[in-house]
Amino acid sequence: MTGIAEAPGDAAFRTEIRDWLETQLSGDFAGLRGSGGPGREHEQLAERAAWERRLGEAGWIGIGWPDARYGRALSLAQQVIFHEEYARAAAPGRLGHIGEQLLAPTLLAHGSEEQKQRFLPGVGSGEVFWCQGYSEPDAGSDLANVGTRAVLDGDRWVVTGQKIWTSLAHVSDWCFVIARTELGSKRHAGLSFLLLPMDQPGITVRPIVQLTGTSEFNEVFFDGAVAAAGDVVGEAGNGWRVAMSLLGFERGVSTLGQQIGFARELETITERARVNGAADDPVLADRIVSAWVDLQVMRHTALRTLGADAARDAPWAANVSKLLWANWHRRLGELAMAVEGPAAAVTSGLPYELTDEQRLFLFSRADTIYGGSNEVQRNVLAERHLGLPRDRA
Amino acid sequence: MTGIAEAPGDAAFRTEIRDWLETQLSGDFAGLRGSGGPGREHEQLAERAAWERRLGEAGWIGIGWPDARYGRALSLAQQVIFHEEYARAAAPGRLGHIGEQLLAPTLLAHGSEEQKQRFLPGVGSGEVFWCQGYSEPDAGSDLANVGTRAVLDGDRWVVTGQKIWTSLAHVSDWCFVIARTELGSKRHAGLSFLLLPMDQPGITVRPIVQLTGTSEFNEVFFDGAVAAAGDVVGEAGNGWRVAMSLLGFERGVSTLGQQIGFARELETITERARVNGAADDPVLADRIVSAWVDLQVMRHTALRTLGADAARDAPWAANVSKLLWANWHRRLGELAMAVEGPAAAVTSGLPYELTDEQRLFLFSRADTIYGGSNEVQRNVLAERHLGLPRDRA
Amino acid sequence: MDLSLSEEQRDLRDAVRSMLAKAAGSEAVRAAMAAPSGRDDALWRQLTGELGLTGLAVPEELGGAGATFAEVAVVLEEVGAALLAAPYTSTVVVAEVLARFGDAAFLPALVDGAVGALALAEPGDRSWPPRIGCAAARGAEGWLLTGSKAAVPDGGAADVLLVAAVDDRDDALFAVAGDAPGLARVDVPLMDQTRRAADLALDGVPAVRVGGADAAAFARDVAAVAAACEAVGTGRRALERTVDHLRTRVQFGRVLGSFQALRHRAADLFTAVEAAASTARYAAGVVATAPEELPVVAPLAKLVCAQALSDVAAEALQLHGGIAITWEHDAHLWFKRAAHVQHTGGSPEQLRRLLAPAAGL
Amino acid sequence: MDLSLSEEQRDLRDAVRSMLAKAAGSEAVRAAMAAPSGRDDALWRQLTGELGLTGLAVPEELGGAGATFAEVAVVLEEVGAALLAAPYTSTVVVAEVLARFGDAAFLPALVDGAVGALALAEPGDRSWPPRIGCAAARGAEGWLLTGSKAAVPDGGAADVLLVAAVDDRDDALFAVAGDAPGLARVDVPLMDQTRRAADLALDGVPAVRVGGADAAAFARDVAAVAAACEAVGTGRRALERTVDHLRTRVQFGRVLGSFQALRHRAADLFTAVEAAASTARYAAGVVATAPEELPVVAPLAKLVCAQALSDVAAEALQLHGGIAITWEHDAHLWFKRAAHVQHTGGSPEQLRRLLAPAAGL
Repeated sequence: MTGIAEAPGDAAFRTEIRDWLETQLSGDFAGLRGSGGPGREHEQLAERAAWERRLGEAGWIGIGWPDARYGRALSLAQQVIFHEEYARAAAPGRLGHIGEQLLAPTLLAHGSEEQKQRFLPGVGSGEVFWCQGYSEPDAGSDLANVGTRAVLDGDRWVVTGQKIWTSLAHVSDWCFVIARTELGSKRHAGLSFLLLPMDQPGITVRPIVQLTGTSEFNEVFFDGAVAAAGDVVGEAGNGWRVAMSLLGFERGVSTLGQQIGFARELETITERARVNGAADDPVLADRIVSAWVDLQVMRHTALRTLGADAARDAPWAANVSKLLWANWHRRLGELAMAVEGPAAAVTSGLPYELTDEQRLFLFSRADTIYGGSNEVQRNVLAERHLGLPRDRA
Repeated sequence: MTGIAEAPGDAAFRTEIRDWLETQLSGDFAGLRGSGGPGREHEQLAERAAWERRLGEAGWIGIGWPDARYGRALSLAQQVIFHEEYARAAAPGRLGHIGEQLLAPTLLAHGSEEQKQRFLPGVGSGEVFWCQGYSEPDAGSDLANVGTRAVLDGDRWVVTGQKIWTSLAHVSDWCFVIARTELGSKRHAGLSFLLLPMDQPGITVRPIVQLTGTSEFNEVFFDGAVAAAGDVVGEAGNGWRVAMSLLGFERGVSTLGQQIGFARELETITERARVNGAADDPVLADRIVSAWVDLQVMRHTALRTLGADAARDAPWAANVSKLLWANWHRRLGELAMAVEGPAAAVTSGLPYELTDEQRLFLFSRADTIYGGSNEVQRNVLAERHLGLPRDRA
Repeated sequence: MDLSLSEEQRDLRDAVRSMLAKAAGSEAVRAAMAAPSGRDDALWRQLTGELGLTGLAVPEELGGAGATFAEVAVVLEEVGAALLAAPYTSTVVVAEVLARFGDAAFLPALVDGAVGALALAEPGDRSWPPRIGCAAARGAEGWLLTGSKAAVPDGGAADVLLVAAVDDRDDALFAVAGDAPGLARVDVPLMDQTRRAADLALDGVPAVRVGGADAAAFARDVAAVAAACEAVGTGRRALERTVDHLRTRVQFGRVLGSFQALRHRAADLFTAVEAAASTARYAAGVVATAPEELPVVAPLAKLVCAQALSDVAAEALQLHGGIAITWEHDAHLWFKRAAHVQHTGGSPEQLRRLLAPAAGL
Repeated sequence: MDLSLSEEQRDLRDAVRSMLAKAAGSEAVRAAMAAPSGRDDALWRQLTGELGLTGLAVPEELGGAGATFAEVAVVLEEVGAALLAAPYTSTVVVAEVLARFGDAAFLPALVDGAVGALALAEPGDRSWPPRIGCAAARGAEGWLLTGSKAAVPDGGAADVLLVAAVDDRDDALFAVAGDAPGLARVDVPLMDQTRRAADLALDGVPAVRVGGADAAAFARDVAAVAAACEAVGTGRRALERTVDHLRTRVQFGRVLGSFQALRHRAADLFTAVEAAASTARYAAGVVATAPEELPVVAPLAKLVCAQALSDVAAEALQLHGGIAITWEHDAHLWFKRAAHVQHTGGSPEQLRRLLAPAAGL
């Protein structure tokens, strides 16, 4: 039982995508299975770019975009099936997901016809990659604390400032940026949502070395960087609303696919525990079962939030899901280390070649910080869904 | 190793108190072993009052009072020994401890010579019992929110208001009360520390039925209750300082004795687990060992806070100790139920005769609320000992 | 299976909720707790014969409403929220088992106010699944049961008891009439006074065989799912009441809810309750549509929902402060209910061990 | 035994702290991490020969300061706080064992800058206490050891290795010179780069017998106590730095520390660290005054202090936010240290099982 209502034809659709992935990932792209997941975003970039183009050619990008001129407007069930099969096949981490899942829905909701025509085909063909310029070094979780400024100078915006935690900035062609376009404006007012080409002298990308010793995120410096005057989405000054609607797109159909990836991670750890004797420790075995139990609960919660009446039944879905999966994944990293036992302290080799378990353990710490920290999720739940007062500033 | 430095003579002192307790609790008071502990404060009141007089006769009350005219000014080590032996003998819960450990140190620090002479002998002889009127129904953890008023009318204070969570009010002869004696004063200002006889028409005691179905605490209603004009400790208007210094007396030497009681509770549960098979569940066994481990840690922490340089080394002692023991005892109640298994759901009999495990489980919930809730302890630690800002009102 | 509540299910929920708000508020619960029967008989007649809530998932031809256990689950959450002191849960579990396995003889009565009870655990046994020692023997006119059962929920008042016993081959499930000869019942006093239970002594009690080990397992699993749904309702209500307290209670000159430490704890509890609710709802759906998943999903749901309720009930006491320690406040009722659910029907450790093979161990 | 720090102990602490603040700050730690030896040789000479910190508890007649392990514990906390990349902990453990059991031959060198290491665990063994397979045989001129040891802390640089091996009767402890024939050492790369470890292969290595099973157990226990003291230091420093961050970092227009949810978490961590510190201090006192308590107190201290450090280090990452995930910030060094301590020298589960008899099980 998949748990989400399927229509006639969905089974055939599942077979189609499964067969296609099996063919591709046994052929030209056989080396890409398992590549590029969290903590491995730096791997095999050229091959993964080629993979994006292959996805685009085959029509697998934009399957959920509601406008049939650009995407395929498939049903929710079929989108879920795609993500499930993609995860099941261990197909590579997507280089194009920011364009496909964040930028495109934003343009479809707020962009001009000209913007849609200009930008969506490149995203859909897997040829143009986007990155996201939201967070700033001084802001932390406070997204409205935007210091990056953009000044209209004739037919172009001139952008100055700094963004941080920008995934994939070094491989992206374009960046969407929230910048302050009204001088002296504060907080949510006076912001605009701008589109900038990355390949220009005013933009410098500096990778952030993480606790793993690898780089997944970047700092992006804007020093007189330029966007065309027309490359503002929505209206100038209306950027906060555009940016926030985008955050809403981040959740949703990919959740069940993500959970298949989680299940694979847990299976690997469980298998390892059986082999190395950790599972003979009844207290560790109890923890392994707990992890499995909590994963089932996350799946049931995801199914509920994809139901027909979910908007009424589970308006808190995004916040609850984020808290659940981030905490679960972080605990999984701790469990992976416990299963390794004393071997958990030893890496695979010099200079600093981490084991899979160590990479999971370290990298999963970011899960509860980025994309809305645990603290932000709890604030939102308390204030918006429980009706408790806001903290007094 | 007791862990706290003992002097020559301390071993003999330990033998003396141990022998005395053994004699008493095998003789007239044999029925009092284990009586009157937390959750059993309502038991055997007449016998326990007699026991207090016996303690007084033998000179075991006020052993730590620093003024040798009233108490015995014994060393810290000897006070600890007394409390340890008292707990080890399962001697009954004290009816006189509020007078001995709270009122008397307050009088010794802030009282007039006349007050000391009038009140301390009755406490020391075990004949006069005291209760404490601090908390009020609308105040919760906010002790400074005092609504009880006292107005000076000639040679007497007339007191109106309500106190709550007053232990032993129904058996007490006197009550010390914080009341607002300056009209219109706010918070900590304008309060006085008054001494009232309980046997007067203006005072009504109403027991609070607790979740156990028994009564440990009371509401005390003051409706034109009277205190002599001179029965204010410190000065009128200075009650907050007097009251707060009293809170400091609550901690200290009795901690190691309390932990002996805890150890006995844990031993009973562990023994029960061995007998009923719960200990064969390795996950439950792991929890039992955890409880034992945490009890050792509490003991080491208590020893540290009784050290010679504790004031510098552990100024946070009262708050850390309260958090540790309250949370530990609450978890012990949960563990007791888990060890019982399905039998945990069934009481000993009608109308509502709880088992020891159920009483512990239910009554220990109060531990993290009364005497400075967990939340208050955390606030104090954060603000006073970590230097973090106060919450903005 | 759509796990979001449909409009019809929301209507059902709202109707039951408003009815119980009127008829089964805190005072009514306390009156029922004090009554020897442990229930309000008039309310029980209203819930059953009048509204047909015990027959929701019973086929229409047997007098029921022909809905599914998913709709029963909606009612169970409300029953749990109200801490309804009535044998609703036991009765719908028995009805579901009989609708699937039994001959239909008992069902019309159960729809119409008769009480059902499921008797699994036996005295002195703390294992889970329980070891069945009760013996079923073939007599001249049918099966006869001999043995004993411990703390059977609603066993004292039950008109129909489903009893797990060992027949000549394996565990099996039998139906026994409440007034059957050879059956002795003794009420057992519970810490959770909103519940009733009885020890059973069976001495050659005539019984009808409902099914084999699969029926006994199905009954155990449906009972676990029902307990899970009920626990979700109690937990959600306890949290709502706690949040109300945080919104209104003033301390240190401000409402408690303005303290972020308390807000964050409430948010974590909300997450736990709604996640557990999703699992309970999935499990209820499985009863109707995919019973082959029950051996995994039922203990999973019981485990998760009992834990969520325990967490909420414990924090409800702490966040309410001193008032929660008094008999008058409902917090101790939630707390005792939580302990009851947690410690009966398999401990968390036992349920996880039961799930170990599903988890790959 | 007085567990509050005396004035002399506070002076010692302050002196070591200010010295390490100058010589072993974050940049120095990172330089040592990158160095093949894993340490700053000049600093090591200063700590040992110059200041005599490895000889604190060594008798004066052997060149030490004649204090006790309680004073070593004071230094260990500071060493842990600084994440000092140097073989201090290994060396003082070896010195303590030799002072108690050994002939005194090696001690003057250890006071003067030689490095000690304790070799217990063997490849592929995840049990605790570790199973000893290494064999000790009597040769013509004394004992010869054969076998292998896994990830011996500071084993690569050690001048004196204490090696647990089985002699003709039981587990025993032997001393081996770092340059002994037949000893091969291979560096093992660690996730915690402030530490160094080596695998040992022993092929008929000449050795001096230090003592029997009691010496091996004493060595294991002192190592556990030392690890506990060091972990307390790291945890306390990580918490101090986190509290500093909360006091100064502004978000949403206010300092983070003004959010009560964060303050309460800091208070709980403070409680955990100081409680663990009490146990570490008690254990250090026991080394000197009541070694018969060590078999219980040592695993207890390691268990409790490793857990406190793990809790603090995990929350330090979360409370620092994004910056803590970067290589430049020290948060990941605390976190990796915590994992190292937690997963070596016995897992929490193993240590609790070891303590079960003491707990009455």
